[in-house]
Amino acid sequence: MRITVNGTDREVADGLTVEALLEQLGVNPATVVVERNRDILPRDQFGSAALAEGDSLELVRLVGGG
Amino acid sequence: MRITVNGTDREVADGLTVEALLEQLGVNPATVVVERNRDILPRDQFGSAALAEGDSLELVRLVGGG
Amino acid sequence: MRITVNGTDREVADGLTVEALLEQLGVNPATVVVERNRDILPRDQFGSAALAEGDSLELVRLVGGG
Amino acid sequence: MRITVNGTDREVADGLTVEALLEQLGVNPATVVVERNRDILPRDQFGSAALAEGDSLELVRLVGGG
Amino acid sequence: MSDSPAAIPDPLVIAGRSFRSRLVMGSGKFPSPALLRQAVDASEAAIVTVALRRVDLDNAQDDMLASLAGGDYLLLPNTSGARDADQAVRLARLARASGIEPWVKLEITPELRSLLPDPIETLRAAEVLVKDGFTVLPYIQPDPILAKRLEEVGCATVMPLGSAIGTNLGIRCREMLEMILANATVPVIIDAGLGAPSHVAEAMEMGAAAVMVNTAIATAADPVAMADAFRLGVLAGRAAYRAGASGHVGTPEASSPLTGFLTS
Amino acid sequence: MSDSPAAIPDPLVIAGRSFRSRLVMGSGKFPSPALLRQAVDASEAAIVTVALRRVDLDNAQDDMLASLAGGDYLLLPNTSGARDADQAVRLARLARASGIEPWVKLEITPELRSLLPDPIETLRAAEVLVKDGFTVLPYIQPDPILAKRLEEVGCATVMPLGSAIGTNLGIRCREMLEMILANATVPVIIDAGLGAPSHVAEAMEMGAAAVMVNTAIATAADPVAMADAFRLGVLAGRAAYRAGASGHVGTPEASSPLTGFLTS
Amino acid sequence: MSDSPAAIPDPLVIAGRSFRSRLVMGSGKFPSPALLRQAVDASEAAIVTVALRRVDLDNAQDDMLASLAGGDYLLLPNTSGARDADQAVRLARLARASGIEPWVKLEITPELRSLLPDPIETLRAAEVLVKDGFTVLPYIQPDPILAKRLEEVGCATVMPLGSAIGTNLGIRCREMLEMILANATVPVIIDAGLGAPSHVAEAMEMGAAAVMVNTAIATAADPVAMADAFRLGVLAGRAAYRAGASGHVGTPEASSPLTGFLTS
Amino acid sequence: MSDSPAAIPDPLVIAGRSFRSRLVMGSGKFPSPALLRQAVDASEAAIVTVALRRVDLDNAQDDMLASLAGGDYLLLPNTSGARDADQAVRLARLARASGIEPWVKLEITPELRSLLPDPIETLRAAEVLVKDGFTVLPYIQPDPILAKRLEEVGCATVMPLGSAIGTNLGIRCREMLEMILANATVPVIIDAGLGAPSHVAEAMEMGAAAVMVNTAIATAADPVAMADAFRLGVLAGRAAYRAGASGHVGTPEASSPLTGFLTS
Repeated sequence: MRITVNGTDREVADGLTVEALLEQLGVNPATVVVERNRDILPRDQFGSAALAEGDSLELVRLVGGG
Repeated sequence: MRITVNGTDREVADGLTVEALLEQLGVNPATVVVERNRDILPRDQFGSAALAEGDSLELVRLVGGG
Repeated sequence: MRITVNGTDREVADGLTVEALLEQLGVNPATVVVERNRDILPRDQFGSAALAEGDSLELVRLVGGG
Repeated sequence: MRITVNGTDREVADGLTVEALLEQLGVNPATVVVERNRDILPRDQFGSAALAEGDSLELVRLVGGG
Repeated sequence: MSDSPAAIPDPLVIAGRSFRSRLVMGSGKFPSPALLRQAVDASEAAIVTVALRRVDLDNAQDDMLASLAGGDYLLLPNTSGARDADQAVRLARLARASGIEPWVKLEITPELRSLLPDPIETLRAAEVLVKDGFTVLPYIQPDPILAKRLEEVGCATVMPLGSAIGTNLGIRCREMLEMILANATVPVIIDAGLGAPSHVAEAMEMGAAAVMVNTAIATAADPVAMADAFRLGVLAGRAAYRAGASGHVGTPEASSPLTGFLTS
Repeated sequence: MSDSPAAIPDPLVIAGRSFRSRLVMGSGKFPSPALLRQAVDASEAAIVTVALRRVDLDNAQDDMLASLAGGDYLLLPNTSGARDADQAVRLARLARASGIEPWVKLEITPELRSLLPDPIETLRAAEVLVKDGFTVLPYIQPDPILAKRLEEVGCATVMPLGSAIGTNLGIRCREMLEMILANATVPVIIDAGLGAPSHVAEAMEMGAAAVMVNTAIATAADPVAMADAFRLGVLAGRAAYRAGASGHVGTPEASSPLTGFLTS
Repeated sequence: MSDSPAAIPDPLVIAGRSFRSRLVMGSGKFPSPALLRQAVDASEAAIVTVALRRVDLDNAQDDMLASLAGGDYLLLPNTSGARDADQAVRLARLARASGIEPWVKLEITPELRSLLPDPIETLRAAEVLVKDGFTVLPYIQPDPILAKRLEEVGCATVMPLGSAIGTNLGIRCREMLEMILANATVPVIIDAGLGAPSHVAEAMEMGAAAVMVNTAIATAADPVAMADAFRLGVLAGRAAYRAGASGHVGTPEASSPLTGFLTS
Repeated sequence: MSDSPAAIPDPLVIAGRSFRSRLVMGSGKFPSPALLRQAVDASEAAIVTVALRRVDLDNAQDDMLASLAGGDYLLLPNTSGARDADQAVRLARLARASGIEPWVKLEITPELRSLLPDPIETLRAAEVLVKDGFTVLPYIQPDPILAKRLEEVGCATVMPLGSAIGTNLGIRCREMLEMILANATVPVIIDAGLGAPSHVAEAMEMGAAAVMVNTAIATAADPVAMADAFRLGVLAGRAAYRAGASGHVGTPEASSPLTGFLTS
């Protein structure tokens, strides 16, 4: 199925969880914040939340800034 | 009847027109702007507009300002 | 004899030494600088230097300043 | 004979007057100021003043300045 | 107060209308109506601001502005006294009803001590007044983002302050004004705090379209002579802007030639 | 360049001589003799400074100053290029020998990079030149003590700098200039660094008797228009000085009435 | 990052929480994570700002902030990048979801060139975020009326700029900042444009509760030494504020006695 | 007051002698000897200036300086009160005869109201005192040519003023000081008018070798706390100078990344 991650389309396995996606992408789940379809996904739901066709994800984290 | 002019209560004759009021007060109708009960009264209606009990008038005009 | 000390005339005993004068005036010889007739008098000569009629003395010392 | 004009040596005819020198150089005598051997030469002496071997001349004039 | 654009050299153009002068003069605080009129004439201002106030019924004949009648300038009412958008809109409409043209200097100052403008209420009132057909000239802090937003809702100019009103401190937030000037597509009129001809000259040299002055003229020992001084200051600054100033130079530079006698 | 004092309103008076303008203009750095003359005319300056240099024998006909002939202004030679008192005295005497009047703008600048004046040599040369009959106008740092000493040896004015020559930075040591202005009994002409009409207006508002400008006019994109701009700036500042400026105010002050409608 | 108020001498208190330092440090633009951490430690800052950005999926391991782990300071996320209130609110909520405390430096900058704050959107977002439980520290122009309105909707501080971000120009609209300081009942943190220890000292001498610095430290030749310099500058200015500065004096005043020898 | 250079990090070196602090403190105007000593200690100054005055024979025991005994700092006598070179030389010699080292802060101020230095007399006295074996630190206007001449006659430093003494106005002729700093081969100590830690920090950031402060400390509500504030200000400015400030920037520059979320 196709989802959008940080503005770019990606093909991922059906039913993939967010946790699994992060692992695939090499993103540390402890520091990332995930927004799915404009809603923030609590970190404790990464393991259970299954992605669906057309989902739009934002993966963000804190960086240096003034 | 009682009306309010520029924040002060006044007793005036029943049915007095705005034009007559201005004359009584010595206010030049050519430079004054009259607001009755929060609505602006066009100058050409000064002669015909009869005041009613409880009317609230603001008589204002241009002055020096920066 | 008459001498001048810091701009004021004084009557002092003939042959008075500078050391004796300072003692009379209550001035600490360790911190004062003495100028006699526009010449600086070294501190080790205070005891031997005898004043003469008409001498003009300046007694100065360090004070707070910026 | 050799003279120096504005810092540069020049060979000129013996007994040349200042006026003649200026004419040779194309310098307007009405606006130039001539200093000979550090002395200012009045303009009315340009015609009579004969140059001598080793004379040092400065020819200056007013220019734009602030 | 307005000729055809062709007739005026270097006119100030606001909302399509041309003005012969880049000095906007305020009419407050003058010692007498006569001095006000003489000062306005000496200033050669083409726009004169006025305020709106309740008639004083104990002195109903009193008319400070009578002396301004017949002059060749636009009377521009301000909304002084308004503390929020509603009051400002109400004042603007009352002023229009007096028979003058639908132009307004929009000023909303919730706080009497500083008389500084409120950015939120000013934008709100500007939207209403523009829709209502007014030509709106808002008084603001030198805030480049606010200036742009006011321009976007249709204001005819922006009028950022040089410094707080009446202080005569001149231009104190120069960089912010420079940013406004660099980005504005409407005329920028620097207002408030301009206390000397040197201040208005500086404003014009920076590229302001016009300046507004009141206190410094009205409270001078000789207001008429001071009006003339400000007129000259505006002309001087504008002339320099058009003549192409050569700018600051980091290092000293001789004005006399560095070559020649005694330096060779 | 000088009428009878009675004929000129508010004349600049130096050494008993009256001048119709308070703008002293320098003649250096102009792109052409024609532009120089047009700029001088536009400035309405009554005093124009010039320098003295060796004739360039390869271009002996060259005469930058020819265009200034017949003008109604005093040509004031400077001693630019002098690094010490002796050189300055020599230059002043050479200038006088050219046939112009015995006035001299005394400038002694030992260091070519900054062109800043030497206080020691300037005082030394001033004493010699005054005794020799010159009217001496010395260029100095804004140093109140030096200004007083130059006045005491007979200088006709003092000419403190606003900022380093050619920098266009305006007035940078304002307090020192104010002290000079407060104490001087000769006219104070602020010179150097004045880069815009706002700068000269500020100088005149402070009470300067006159200002001197060269670089900012000569290097403008349009020197003639800029000369006019400076003329206006001087007039503006002088008019304000005479009109009695009302001064800085610590706290904001309304220009519209604080009483009346909506504020009651 | 916060002790009990009693334990810290002269603490900075924001929203009831005490901080040991009055220097807020930004973490942007550092050459390396190690230098960032060393600079933060040298600054002794108790609040360090951070931004929120998309994970770069091509360098997903990259973690600039890893070096900040375990430090004794509050990480304060900003809303940089937000161009309107909605974006800012969204960013603030994302930042909170990362697990840090619900504090936010609210900055809304619609225009990328100047990065100046939008007063309208900032007030709008502040209202939403306060209601949502955030401790809100808004970045604003030095606009006293806006500052008061933000305070009224519940902001914990106001953060007016000294000059445009990254310019190192210091405090350029001093009078407006003074009015904010005089009227605020929340701590005022001067932010942006503070380019040298003298700038932060000046801000603290004026009575600012704290200052924020980023560019001037991060882009110094030696950021760690510069962080120490700013730390000292804040301490110096704060100490002077508390020691009671004697203020400007109109006329010169001797520091040595005017009586006595040689002056009698 | 002086260790071996190796032992002091970043020492101030004057005439071959190293000092641990770059703050020179004046001892005038203090409310009491005890407060003077505490303030000197808090300042950590390594040089303390003193004046020379006639003993007051009515209070001959009075000794303001007794509290300074035993301190680890150089007592540097000034020539305050001198109106010309002769008086200054006489004062310097008297001070030396008191038993302290042959160093002198040379100040010659003919005019009591402004207390500004006389350039002519100062140079004259400096020549005499240098030949007489003194280490001479002259107080001057920020006059780069005079500074160079004093250096050439053998002065150990130059001490240009920031603004007139006792005014607390800070640095007012910045460009002239910059030229002195750029050209000097002796330490430059900025003296007079420095009224706040931000002022001394600015002086040190510009590259001054040291600063001198008296009035602002002595007349503070809490002189001891203020002495500490100035100590910190000097350290802050010096640290910034050594850390390599990144300088003013013409245009705004983000401190947060401009890439990433919400800006894509």
